Amino acid sequence: MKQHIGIVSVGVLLLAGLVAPLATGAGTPGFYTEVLLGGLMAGVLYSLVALGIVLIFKASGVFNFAQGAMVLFAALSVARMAEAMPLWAAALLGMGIMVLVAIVIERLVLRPLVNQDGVVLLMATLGVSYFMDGFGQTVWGSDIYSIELGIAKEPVMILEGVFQGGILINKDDVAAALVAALLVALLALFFQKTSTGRALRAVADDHQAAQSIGIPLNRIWVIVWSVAGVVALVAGMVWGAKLGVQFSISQVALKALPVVILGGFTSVPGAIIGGLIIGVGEKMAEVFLAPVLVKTFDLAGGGIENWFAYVLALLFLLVRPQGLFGEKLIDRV
Amino acid sequence: MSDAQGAGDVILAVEGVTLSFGGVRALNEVSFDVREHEVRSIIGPNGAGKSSMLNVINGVYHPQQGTIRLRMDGALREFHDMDPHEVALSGIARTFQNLALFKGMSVLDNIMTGRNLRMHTNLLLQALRIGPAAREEIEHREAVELIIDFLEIQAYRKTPVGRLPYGLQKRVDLGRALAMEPSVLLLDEPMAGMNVEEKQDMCRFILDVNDQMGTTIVLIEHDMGVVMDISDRVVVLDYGRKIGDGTPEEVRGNQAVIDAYLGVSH
Amino acid sequence: MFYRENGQYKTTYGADQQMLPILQDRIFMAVLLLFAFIGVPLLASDYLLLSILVPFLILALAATGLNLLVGYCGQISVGHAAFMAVGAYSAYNIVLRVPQLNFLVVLVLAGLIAAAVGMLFGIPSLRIKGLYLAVATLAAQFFMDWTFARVKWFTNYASSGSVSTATIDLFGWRVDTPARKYLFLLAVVTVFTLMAKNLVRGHLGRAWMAMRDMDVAAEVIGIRPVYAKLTAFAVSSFYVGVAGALWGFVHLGSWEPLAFDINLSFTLLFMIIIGGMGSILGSFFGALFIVALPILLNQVPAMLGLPLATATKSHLEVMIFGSLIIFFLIAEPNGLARLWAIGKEKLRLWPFPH
Amino acid sequence: MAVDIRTLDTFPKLLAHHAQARGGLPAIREKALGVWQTWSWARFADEVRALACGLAAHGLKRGEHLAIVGDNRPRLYAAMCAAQCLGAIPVPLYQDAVAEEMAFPIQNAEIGFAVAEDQEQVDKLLEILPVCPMLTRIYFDDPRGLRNYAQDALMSYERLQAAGREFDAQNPGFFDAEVAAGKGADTAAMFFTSGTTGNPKGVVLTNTALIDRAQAAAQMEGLADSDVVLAYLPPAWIGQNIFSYAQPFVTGYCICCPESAETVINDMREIGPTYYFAPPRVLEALLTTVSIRMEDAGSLKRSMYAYFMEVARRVGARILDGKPVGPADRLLYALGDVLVYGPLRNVLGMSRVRVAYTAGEAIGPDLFVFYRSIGINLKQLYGSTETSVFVCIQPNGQVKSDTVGPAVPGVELRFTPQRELLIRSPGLFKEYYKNPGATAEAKDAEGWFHTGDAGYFDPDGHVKIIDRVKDVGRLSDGTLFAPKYIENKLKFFPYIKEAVAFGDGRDRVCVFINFDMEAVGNWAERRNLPYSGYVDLASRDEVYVLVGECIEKVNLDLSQDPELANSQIHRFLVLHKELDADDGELTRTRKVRRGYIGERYQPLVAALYDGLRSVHVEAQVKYEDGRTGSISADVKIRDAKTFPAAAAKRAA
Repeated sequence: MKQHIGIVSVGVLLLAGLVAPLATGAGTPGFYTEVLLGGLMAGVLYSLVALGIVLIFKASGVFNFAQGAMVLFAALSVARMAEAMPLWAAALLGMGIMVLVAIVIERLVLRPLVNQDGVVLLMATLGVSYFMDGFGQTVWGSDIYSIELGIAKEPVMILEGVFQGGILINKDDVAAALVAALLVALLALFFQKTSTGRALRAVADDHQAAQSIGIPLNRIWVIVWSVAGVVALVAGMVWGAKLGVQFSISQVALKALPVVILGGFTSVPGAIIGGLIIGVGEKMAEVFLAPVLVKTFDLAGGGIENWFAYVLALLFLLVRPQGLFGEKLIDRV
Repeated sequence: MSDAQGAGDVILAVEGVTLSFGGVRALNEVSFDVREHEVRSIIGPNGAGKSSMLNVINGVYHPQQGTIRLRMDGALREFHDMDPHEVALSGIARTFQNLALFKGMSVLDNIMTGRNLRMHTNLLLQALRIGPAAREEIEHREAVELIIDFLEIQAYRKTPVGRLPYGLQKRVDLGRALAMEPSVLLLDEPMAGMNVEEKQDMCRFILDVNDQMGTTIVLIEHDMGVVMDISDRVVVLDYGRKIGDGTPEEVRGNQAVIDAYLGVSH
Repeated sequence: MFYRENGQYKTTYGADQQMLPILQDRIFMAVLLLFAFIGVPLLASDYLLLSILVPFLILALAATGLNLLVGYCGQISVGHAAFMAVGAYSAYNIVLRVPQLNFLVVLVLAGLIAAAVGMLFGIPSLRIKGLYLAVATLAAQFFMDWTFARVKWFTNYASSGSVSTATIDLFGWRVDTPARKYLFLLAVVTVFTLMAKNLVRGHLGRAWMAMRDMDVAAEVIGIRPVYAKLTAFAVSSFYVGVAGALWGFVHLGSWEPLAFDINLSFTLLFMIIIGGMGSILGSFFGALFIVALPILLNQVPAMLGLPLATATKSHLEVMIFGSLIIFFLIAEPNGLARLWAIGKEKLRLWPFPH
Repeated sequence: MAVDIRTLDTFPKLLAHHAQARGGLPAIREKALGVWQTWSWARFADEVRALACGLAAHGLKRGEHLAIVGDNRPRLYAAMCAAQCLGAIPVPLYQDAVAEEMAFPIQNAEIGFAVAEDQEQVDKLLEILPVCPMLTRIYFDDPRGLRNYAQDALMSYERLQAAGREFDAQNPGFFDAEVAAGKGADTAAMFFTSGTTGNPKGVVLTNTALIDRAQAAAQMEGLADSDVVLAYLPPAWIGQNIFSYAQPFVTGYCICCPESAETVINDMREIGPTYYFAPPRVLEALLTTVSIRMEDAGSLKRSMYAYFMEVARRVGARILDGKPVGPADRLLYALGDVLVYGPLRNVLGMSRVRVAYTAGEAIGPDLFVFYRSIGINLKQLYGSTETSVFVCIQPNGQVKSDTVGPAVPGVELRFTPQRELLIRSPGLFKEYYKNPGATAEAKDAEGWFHTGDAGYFDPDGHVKIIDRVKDVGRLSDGTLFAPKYIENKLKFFPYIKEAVAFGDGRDRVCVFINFDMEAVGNWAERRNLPYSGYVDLASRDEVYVLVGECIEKVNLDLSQDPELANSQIHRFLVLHKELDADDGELTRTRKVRRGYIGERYQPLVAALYDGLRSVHVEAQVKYEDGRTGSISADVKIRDAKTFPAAAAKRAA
């Protein structure tokens, strides 16, 4: 019962935060909706990264700190290769590269560390992350590169009839959201309908059981890391198209951590919803809460989106450690 | 067998304890008592709830119903929702079925941790290791050395526990519990996985603890020979329920017990 | 090979439990300290002192602090630079507002403030562990980063957001020359290392290690998790806070909030992984490694006639760090300190292999 | 102050002297509860006083015997002295003897009082109580497990001392008067020698005998109160007792008792004795461990070790003897000392050894030279219980591997025409207790002790011992057959633990082999040879090949010696069980009892000479807990390669 009180109160708090700007009249409904949509867009990207992390965690119990580095690496690969070939070819080649990366990681990192403590694996992926950052930039360069998806960048005004002044929206954002939705649908199909997907789910449920029914664990890992690599590629392309391919993409993995805490480490829907909550929450806080704080405490600027996600996750942890959709763990003696 | 002392007063009373995980009842209205200085065994087929019972007694699990009372300062007091370290402070120690030693530490340090609840010097004194802190370390080392001597593990004092063979690790586990100077010692399958000689040694240690230190012993063990040999009284659990309770002879003759044991292959 | 242990028998527990029970180790340590206190200041160049030894000593202290938490108590932290920042800004503000206070007192106060903040962020560790705890410490990192960047009071309303410090004055002895800076740090680090070593071999240290190795068993034998974990957070943050203050005052002189960002946290973590988790000595190895590697990368290729571009060097550096982390986690999870211990054991058993 | 220590004629008087002269210096240390607990001489004297008074209070009288059963423990040594204070006679008994073996000495010496180390010893004494009704008092040192023993005879050491202190308070002058009443000619102690046949004999030694010999040797070696000795052998053996009781009482040095049998090696490393005694089998076991551990080393280290051991073999012993050695070799040896010898001495616990003795049986020359070459001053010693040990000692600088050195000052030696060594010395025993026949046989009217050892003086006047007079035999063709000589040669191989040679009165020599389980086990593991235990390995052809190679080398050696070329080993078998003192196959000092083994394994001996390839045996064994069981096995027999006599070849 106690846990329920906690979760309900956090929920109420979130909802209150969501409606507060409207209620207090801090912004016009149009502007509010614009911010909300912007948050959702950012959230989609978080979700994509978190999705990669959840996939890997489910199948191998590894929290992949390197997911951000993978996104950067994939985006860099595609961006630089696209300079010499059509984008679709670069993307396909990029996928191949990500599969290769998955194989190498499985061989050199996962296999020797099998059955190790979660924290050790976390630190190992931190090492992977550093290596890939350095490697990617050594191979592909460390400037800012762009990916052209061929979608016009200029914002369009929609719903001019509903809100006064309408809502400004980017076409590529919409494309990103669509791509993300498509990816999630594809993944769902993969997990439900293919035998490999079902095998992956079996591994997630019980490593030993999966092994005993004859599924080679090593291959499962390669597959799941490859899938995560492809997810990273998509995330990287979407992100890169929006903001340019640069080193800071790598840091997005840090944002994904609160997302998976919120959604639960093993839940795909959790990753999506968590990402959206963080995306929206962060934007809302930055736009509506930060000015209040700046004014009240005489701060040198806002920037609370830097920590908002973590503090939210931390609060969440204290009331519901397993996340929104995670399973409860019991210690056995 | 601690015959003459078996008839002590009740030191630990378990009354109507029910414990469930989700929908599964691990323990169902279990009641029994333990008298001072006796060797009390809990037996039962796999999954009968024996380890859960120990976990309830030392506070790792909190039962949904029922009470546990322990004699403290001369009177039986109920302890309710106590955390394991509080239970430890009240004088209940235990060993673990699957070795739960501190792998990164030496034999000596493992046993020294058993003294932790008796060590009180503050952080600053410890950091400077002067006066009381240094004295405290030495005092407790003396106590631990007696246990090392008692368990005949002098040759391994400074060996990391992970390097010891299994039988010796079990001894260290016992040593760590003894270092707490408990009034009640819970032993969770202390002889599991041992050969005959190791079992004999362990039996001797358990009886010596019971005899020389006057410690009350609650024992879970699969080896029926050992249980019948060294116990004063035996509780039998099956599917979380108590199906028998009495001296080894009584339990051996109990039809419900025989059925439970015939039902599973032993 | 150099060990002659015959006749070094102990007749008291005090002698048996001393920090360095073997005579040869004590001699080695004495010679090392003597050299560090007298030889190094006489011989070392300013470059060596300022660019290598000063950061090495401070990072070693910080790594020691982090090691107490991660290596000894088993509680992960990926946000320890935040507590360094707390230490640095606390010291800055104390010196700013109470200028007459001796810097040693300032150091201790800064450490205490860091310890308090550390405990606050350590509270979640009572309910969560592993990855979850990593999030709590990340929250500390980003929240503290933000705090020092945005709350103007902490930077004394400096328009640039960066702060600068005055020269430290200890009873009239000004810590201004490279040699003095080094000596001051060496003294502080020696004392703190000694205390850390004492702590980990006392009952508190055993409680930490028990929590790390088997937390349920630790609680069952009477160790209070609240006490063990929070003291670990407090002591660790204290050390790191002191290191942060020294980093700001002695090494940087002036700094902006970015000086204590998450990359520094990762660097600290790398130091203890490479150096050796659960080893004070390892913290020193790790710090030395982290300080020395960029310099080696700078000089070795140049000596071989293969000068590297700055960007390449920094990329190479992170690659090497990354692969070393993985290498050590796989091959020697206890890091360089373990290799040292094995080497020492080999010398003790020489000519036998084991 | 300056008491001439030579005027003190009994051990209690010596103790009083040390308590005065060096009361604060350590007398005895024991590793207990993790650290070396120390008794100073003053404390030692105090313990003894309380104990002696307690024993007196309980009725121990001058001339009566007190049995002492246990390992090296300070309190047991104190008990020894306490008895001597009262003029009673301590009789140390072997702690690893089984109960029945203890009955004879107790009956023989009519022992009424015993001090036992722990429950194990108490149990044995209680077991023989029915046959030893005179034994009325048993005191124990370690109370562990004895809490519920209700026997009237039992009492703890502490209670005995408490009674003593009370008695002392009531009879203030008693103790000092008793000590003063003691004379040099009084019996100081009685040691039972196991003997190879019949009942053990109680060797009666006086204060004068023990003190004189202890002093002579101490003077010769310049022992001082700064010396340190590790007491790790059975104290009932004079070979331990002389070094851990008589000599410290003479010189005031400190003895150290290990924590337990398992920790001896480690404890020795810690203590680092300066004065060391070890029978050859201990040195051999140590060397075996060294060889095995070195075999696990990397190839670089192994070749370094081999190289420097070769250097040591060449010049090490010469350097130790102070003989001239070229500068290049000196430099090499110095380097070797840093890289190999020094560290090796350290891991063996011998860094501080100034003087080390070996005795008890012949030592293989290679084994002997090994220790000397790495800079340990190991010397041979000759003596026995009957002679208070010190008869011959090799003086520094005159050490040879095949002699036991010249006589220690005060000893007269001569050989009979049968080459038996006779001894006359102040250290000779008074008599065999209650055994005038045996006494007369061993000690003639002129006071010469007949040792039973065969040997001769070498050109430098050193005594050279070959074998026991009665064991030296002849093959049927008349060739000299010295079984022990052959056995020792075999035992020098690390793989061979025991060997028993047969051949007296037969046409050729055949042997039983016991291999060294540790060495051969390791060897088998390295070759990935799976095995379940000794019995399994003993039947393996691979092991036979291994042993065969060792025998071949011995044969090659023997073939070089014209006298012994004919006693090369022709056939051998690997025994299916390890020879054991509990089965009577070895003496308590672990010498093989050749005659007994020959009888016990008669079918095997017969098979050796019958030319069979294998023989089936069943044997009774006694387990540690006293139960008996039987082993049955097929024992294989193999021929060994022999060589033509070298001398003969040369002649031809």
